[in-house]
Amino acid sequence: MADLLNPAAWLLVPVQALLFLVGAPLLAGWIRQWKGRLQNRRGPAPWQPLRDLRKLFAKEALVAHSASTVFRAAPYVVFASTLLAVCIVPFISILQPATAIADMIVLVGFLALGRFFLALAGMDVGSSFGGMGSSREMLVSALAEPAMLMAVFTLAMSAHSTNLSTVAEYNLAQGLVLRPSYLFALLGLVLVAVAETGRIPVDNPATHLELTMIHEAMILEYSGRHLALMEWAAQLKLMLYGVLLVNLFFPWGLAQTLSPAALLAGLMAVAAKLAALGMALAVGETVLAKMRLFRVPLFLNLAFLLTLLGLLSHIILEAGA
Amino acid sequence: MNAMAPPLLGQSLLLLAALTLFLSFALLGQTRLTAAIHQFAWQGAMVAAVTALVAAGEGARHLYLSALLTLGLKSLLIPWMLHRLARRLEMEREVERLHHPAVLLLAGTVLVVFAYWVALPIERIGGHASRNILAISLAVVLIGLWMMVGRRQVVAQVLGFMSLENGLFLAAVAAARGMPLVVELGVAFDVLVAAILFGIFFFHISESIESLDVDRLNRLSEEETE
Amino acid sequence: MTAPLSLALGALAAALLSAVAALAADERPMLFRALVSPLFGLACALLLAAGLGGLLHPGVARATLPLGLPWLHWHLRLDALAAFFLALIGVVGLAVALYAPGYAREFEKRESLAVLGLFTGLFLTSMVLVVLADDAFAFMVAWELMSLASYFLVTFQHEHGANRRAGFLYLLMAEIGALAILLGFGVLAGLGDGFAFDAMRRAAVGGGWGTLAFVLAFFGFGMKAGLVPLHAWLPEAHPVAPSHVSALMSGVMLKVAVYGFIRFCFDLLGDMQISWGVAVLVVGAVSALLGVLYALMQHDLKRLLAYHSVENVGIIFIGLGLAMVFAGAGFPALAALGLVAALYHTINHALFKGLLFLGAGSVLHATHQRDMERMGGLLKLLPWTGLFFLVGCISISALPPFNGFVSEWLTFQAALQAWALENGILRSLIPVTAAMLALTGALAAACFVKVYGVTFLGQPRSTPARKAHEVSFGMRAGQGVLAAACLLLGVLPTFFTGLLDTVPGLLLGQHLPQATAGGWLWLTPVNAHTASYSAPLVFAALALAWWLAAWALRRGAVRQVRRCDAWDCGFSPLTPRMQYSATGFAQPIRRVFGPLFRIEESMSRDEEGLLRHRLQVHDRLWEWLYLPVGRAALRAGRWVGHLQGGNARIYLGWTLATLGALLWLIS
Amino acid sequence: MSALWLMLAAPAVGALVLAAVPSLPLAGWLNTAFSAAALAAALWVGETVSRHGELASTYLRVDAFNVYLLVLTTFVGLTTAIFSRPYMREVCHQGRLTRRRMRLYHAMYQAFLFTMLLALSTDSLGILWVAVEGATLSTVLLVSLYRTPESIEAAWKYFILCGVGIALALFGTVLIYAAAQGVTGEGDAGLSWHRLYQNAARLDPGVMRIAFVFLLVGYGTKVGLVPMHFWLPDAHSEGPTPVSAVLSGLLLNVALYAVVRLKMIVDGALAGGPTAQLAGHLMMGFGLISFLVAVFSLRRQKDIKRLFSYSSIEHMGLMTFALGMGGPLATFAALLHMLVHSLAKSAIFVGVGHASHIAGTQRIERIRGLIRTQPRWVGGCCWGWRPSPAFRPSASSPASS
Repeated sequence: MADLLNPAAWLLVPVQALLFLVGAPLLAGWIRQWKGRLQNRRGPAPWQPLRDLRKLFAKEALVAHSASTVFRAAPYVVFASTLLAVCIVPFISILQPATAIADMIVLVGFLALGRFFLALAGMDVGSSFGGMGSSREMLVSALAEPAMLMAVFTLAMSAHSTNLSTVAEYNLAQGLVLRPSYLFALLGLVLVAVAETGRIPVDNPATHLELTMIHEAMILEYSGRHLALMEWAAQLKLMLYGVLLVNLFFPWGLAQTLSPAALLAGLMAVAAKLAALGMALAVGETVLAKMRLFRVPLFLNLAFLLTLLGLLSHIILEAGA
Repeated sequence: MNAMAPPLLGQSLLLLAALTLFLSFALLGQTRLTAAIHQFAWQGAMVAAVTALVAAGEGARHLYLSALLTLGLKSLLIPWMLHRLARRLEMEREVERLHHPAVLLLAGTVLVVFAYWVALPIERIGGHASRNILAISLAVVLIGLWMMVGRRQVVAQVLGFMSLENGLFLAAVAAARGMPLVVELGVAFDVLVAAILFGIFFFHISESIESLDVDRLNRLSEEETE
Repeated sequence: MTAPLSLALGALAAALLSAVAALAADERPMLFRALVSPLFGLACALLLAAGLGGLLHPGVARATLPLGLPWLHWHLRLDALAAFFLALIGVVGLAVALYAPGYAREFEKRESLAVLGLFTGLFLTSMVLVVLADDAFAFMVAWELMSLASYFLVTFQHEHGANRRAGFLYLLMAEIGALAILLGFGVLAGLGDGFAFDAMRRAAVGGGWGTLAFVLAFFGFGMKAGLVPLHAWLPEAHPVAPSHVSALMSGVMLKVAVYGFIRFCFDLLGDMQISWGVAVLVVGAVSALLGVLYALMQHDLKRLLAYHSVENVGIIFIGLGLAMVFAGAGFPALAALGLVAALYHTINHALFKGLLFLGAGSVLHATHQRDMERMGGLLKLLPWTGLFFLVGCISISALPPFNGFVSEWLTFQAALQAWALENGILRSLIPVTAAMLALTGALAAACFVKVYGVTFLGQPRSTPARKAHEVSFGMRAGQGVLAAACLLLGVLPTFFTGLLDTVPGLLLGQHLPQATAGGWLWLTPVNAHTASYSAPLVFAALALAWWLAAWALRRGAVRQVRRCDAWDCGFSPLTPRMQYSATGFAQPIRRVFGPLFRIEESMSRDEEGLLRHRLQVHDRLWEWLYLPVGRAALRAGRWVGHLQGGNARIYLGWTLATLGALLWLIS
Repeated sequence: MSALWLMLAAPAVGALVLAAVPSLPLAGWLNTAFSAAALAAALWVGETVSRHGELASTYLRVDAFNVYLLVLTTFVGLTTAIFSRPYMREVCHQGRLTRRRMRLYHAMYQAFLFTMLLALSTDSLGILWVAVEGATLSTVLLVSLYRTPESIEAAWKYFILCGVGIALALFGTVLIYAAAQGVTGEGDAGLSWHRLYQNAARLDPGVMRIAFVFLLVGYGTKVGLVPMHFWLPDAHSEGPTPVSAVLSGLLLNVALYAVVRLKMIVDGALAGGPTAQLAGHLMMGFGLISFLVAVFSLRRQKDIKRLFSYSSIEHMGLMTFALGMGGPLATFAALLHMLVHSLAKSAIFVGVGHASHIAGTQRIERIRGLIRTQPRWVGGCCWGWRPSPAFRPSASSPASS
């Protein structure tokens, strides 16, 4: 915890948060644009989501008669917890003091907290769609969380730490070694990310056919700034998973000192990696079709299996590492 | 009784004891009621004779009294009562069908052997004679019990019980030259009362179930209460 | 250290007094509010003081009660472990004491307050005695008293046949468990010299006998703690008791069972064996998972909470199992971590389960409903209860920054140290149990989204739910205390881990190396490099982020919100019947985990031609374990019945046979 | 000494007097009075014993062990007598009994008390036997008092089984006497319990082993040890309730008392031998079997009096186990349990008689909701049910020590 006392490092935290806040809509827009291109249409500009957010913030908020305070508090809780989550991942620099405040497990906890209130909000209005969305969301998350933690454990057990920046540091120090455990963990985490962020093939962010929605069904009743917060939180979550994938498994380029140059380089590297990831995701969403809800468990079981394999192969093949 | 006792005495004792045993075998196999009662009376007489002999041999005065008690109770009073009952329940002619008489008797012999085997370790009391008599009395006891298990007719069961008591008396006399007088009297009293009660029960049973077959006494069964 | 003990004895006296005072409460309900409950509360306050005192100044105090047998008086002993559990009993009891008077009002007409007060007092007394007992004799007597008092509380409303059945099942299993514990103590006492715990400690039984004793104790205490597959009595018995008693039973009595297990295995038994730890670990994990799955299928509020007790006890035993494995493998520091995690979850579960049961009691009080399908929208009618219940839900779902999360985090940290073990099997087994724990946590979250969403959110589903009213101040205060405690333990974990640290110091002779090395702000169970968690900062940051968002929007263009109807796809407006029901909410999970349940589903048309859907989800363990055992007992009974066939000759035959057999035996 | 004679005289005289008294109400009162006299005398005895430590004559001997049983017996005798007066009057009014049988009942009740007290206070094994047999004979007619086929059948089985058992016990007694010949000499000394106890070491182990087997089977039949217990549920369930109460509350205790006394001698005789623990182990075995079988029968009983008679077997098994185990704690627990069980069980039978009287049936499922109508009775029964769990720890803790 040497860098705990480093004010510059602490200064990095809000900066990174801001970068996230801006970057998340951009990433979403980027993916949307690429999907458009792949579907032979000119997709919207990458900064379209930012425009949407601004518009939504300006609109008045409608709240159903039957909604209670939970409904109005939920967007803030969801947004706050997601924001905290993004504050504790090493984004552009490994020197990320906030990771000491909360480690990987707390990260999972933050996401769970957000989801908890999201689902409550879905049930609050008392329309059948919200309940349906909440029910499905909780199923998906319940199945995704163990897989997520298994992947986390694989990293944690090889780095002997659950501190994210420590893990990234460790992997960076290791250099590029082909580890079956990491391969499995990576694949598993990708699947989890897809499920958790409600992308195809688990959920379709673009759909508005009630019976197929998961995430959209929960926020169906939201409007105005509440909706904006919800959307923003969702985009943050998407980007968060992206950053986790790229920075934990491919930590190259992360700044190891606090010199402006290093930081800038780190930013560039991350941006490049995320862009690549975004394209890959767009491709995936184009070629795949959304699956039936009751095939999702199989999908997630596969994820769990992969991560478990990762853990076991770490323990058996790379024992003591 | 110790070795100084004249051999004749010991032999006659053994003879009587053996007769007692034989009689309980006869009882075990006997299906005709009146005959059974007679045999039982004879057994009582045998026991009384043994008692008297020991009394003579040992010069133990109080044994004469117990001999008299035995004679009076076991071979006169109780048989007489049984006869009266049998007549009043008109069942002198009654003959009980035994299912497997051979098994009954065979098991009896097994019991005798068993009794000897059990009595073997008993050393310190008196001489061999008394030990053998003890074994015989044990056999009589077991056979009496076996008779109660094997015979379904109430009177037969009572006879089994009584001959079991005969075995006890025999043991008391043979092994310990009789019990102290107070006990003797108490025992005799109890036996008497028991006999009377048996008499009462014959009537109750025969009027509650129109027969004296104990296998009919099975209202208080817990089978299939589920 | 003697001061805490005298405090505890005072608490005993107060509890007994309240029990006695209750006897007169039938005619004068006033007495119940004015004397019985205050005495109860006093007892609990004393217990809390005693417990904290004992934890702050670790040490051992002894006393002897002139009770029991003339030559075997009851020995009492207060050490760190006992102190911890006294504090636990105290804090939950305090809330219950605040809550009880208001709740008991509705019994005033129909039921006997005397019975309620008497047995509640006895219940408290017996639990304190169990914790304080220092010889097997006192322990068992107190244990039996505990079972019996709680039995009478379970059958308090004995008009309902269901309650009587539940009570019978409870008593039966409690007695069986007690017998097992007794035999366990018997083994220790037999190999040691006598029933005093000191003698057993000296004997330090290990090896085969130790394993036997462990198995017996694990069975007995596990049955009382409600571990799968011995949990069947729990979801029957806890819901039918009066709610504040359910809070005591679920929140405290199960913990007393945990106490017994810790005392037996960590203190009295000899050196730990890895295999024991593995057994505890696996059983704990299975209990946690099955518990939460069955809980998801319930729509009776209190029954659901009871099943969650099974789950949480499972989590506690996971922690204990880890501690035992590490202790057996010779890593006292890690064992201490596991133990602290388990203890932390113990107190946490006591707090939030107590809170939830009190909340359920308030709902029951307000709506006279236990079936969630008939509730809804209660948050508007019972704002305070709703708020406290929400706190309980977040805590039990192990979400930051509340207390449930801290203990699960510690448990995960302990599990993550598995790489230290040599044995590859263990190294792979422990993370898998950790994954089961994760699944459990996620499912618990799902379950409480269902509970809160169906009960407090949405629109009322029945008239009573529409007519509900907020409960009296005392009842709210009782819940408030526990809710505050939940937040406190969630935000200041370093302080409490520091307190708990004395327990492993007592049992394992090992403190957490540097749990609070980084100061009160940083919780670093192993070391700063491995993992760190700063709950206060997290809490602050969460508040800050919320405030920022709100503040930013406050300056936004449009302030006010407009109320309107919910989106109904343009058809007729939504009715409460259109809402998602609890059953519907759990349907996907029911379908995914189908094989674990015995599901009876049927559709039928009733006379008006309306479709009726009937769904019953049963605990498979009934048909796998309990029914066979029951049938076996029945067969044995029938066989015994055959003995009593009614034929005197056969009876005589038995006598003869016995005689012959015995003579044969001795010759 | 005179206290002792008085205590024995009270019921003896009572039996004779009540046999002569024709008037029913008077008989009821007399019955109570004589029982009360017996209790008073027993207390007096207790007081003297507590002062002198022991009270002995040629045939009688009261020490710390049996004095408390004496007081207990007379106490239960009194309480049951008090209950039986109105109860039997009620029964008589219902016309289930004739006056003659009521006379029989009262006389036999006193006679039974007399035999109990004699058995407890005597020092001679022979008289002990006579008394226990006398107890059987005096209660047989009480069991069949109603003259229903069931009651007659029950009485017959009771009579036959206990008769045989007792006869076997006599055989054992004879063997002991025989073994004692060379040691204590002939005559009453040979059966005097304390003489035998003093010289136990010099008795022939071989004989004593066989003797104990016969005695255990014999007196065990009256204790109700499985598999000699078959008479017990029948007799308890068919007889009039006061009789069930005294049978279960007193007779079983006395039989167990006899077994214990004999065990002490046999232990002395076998001490140091290869089978030193024989007696204890046999008792533990029988106790365990009885306990298990009783437990299994308990859960399928529909007749409430049968139920409680099985619970008597269960408790007796428990006590036998504990006594067989020996050791101060176990013995103390067993005696305590005996005390509580006698009081509770007689109370319960009284209560149950009351209940089945009200409900007009002995089937449990028809006896319902009594806690509403008869709270006091239910309270009594709850108290009666208590002992089994409460004392189980104390009774079986030393199992392994």
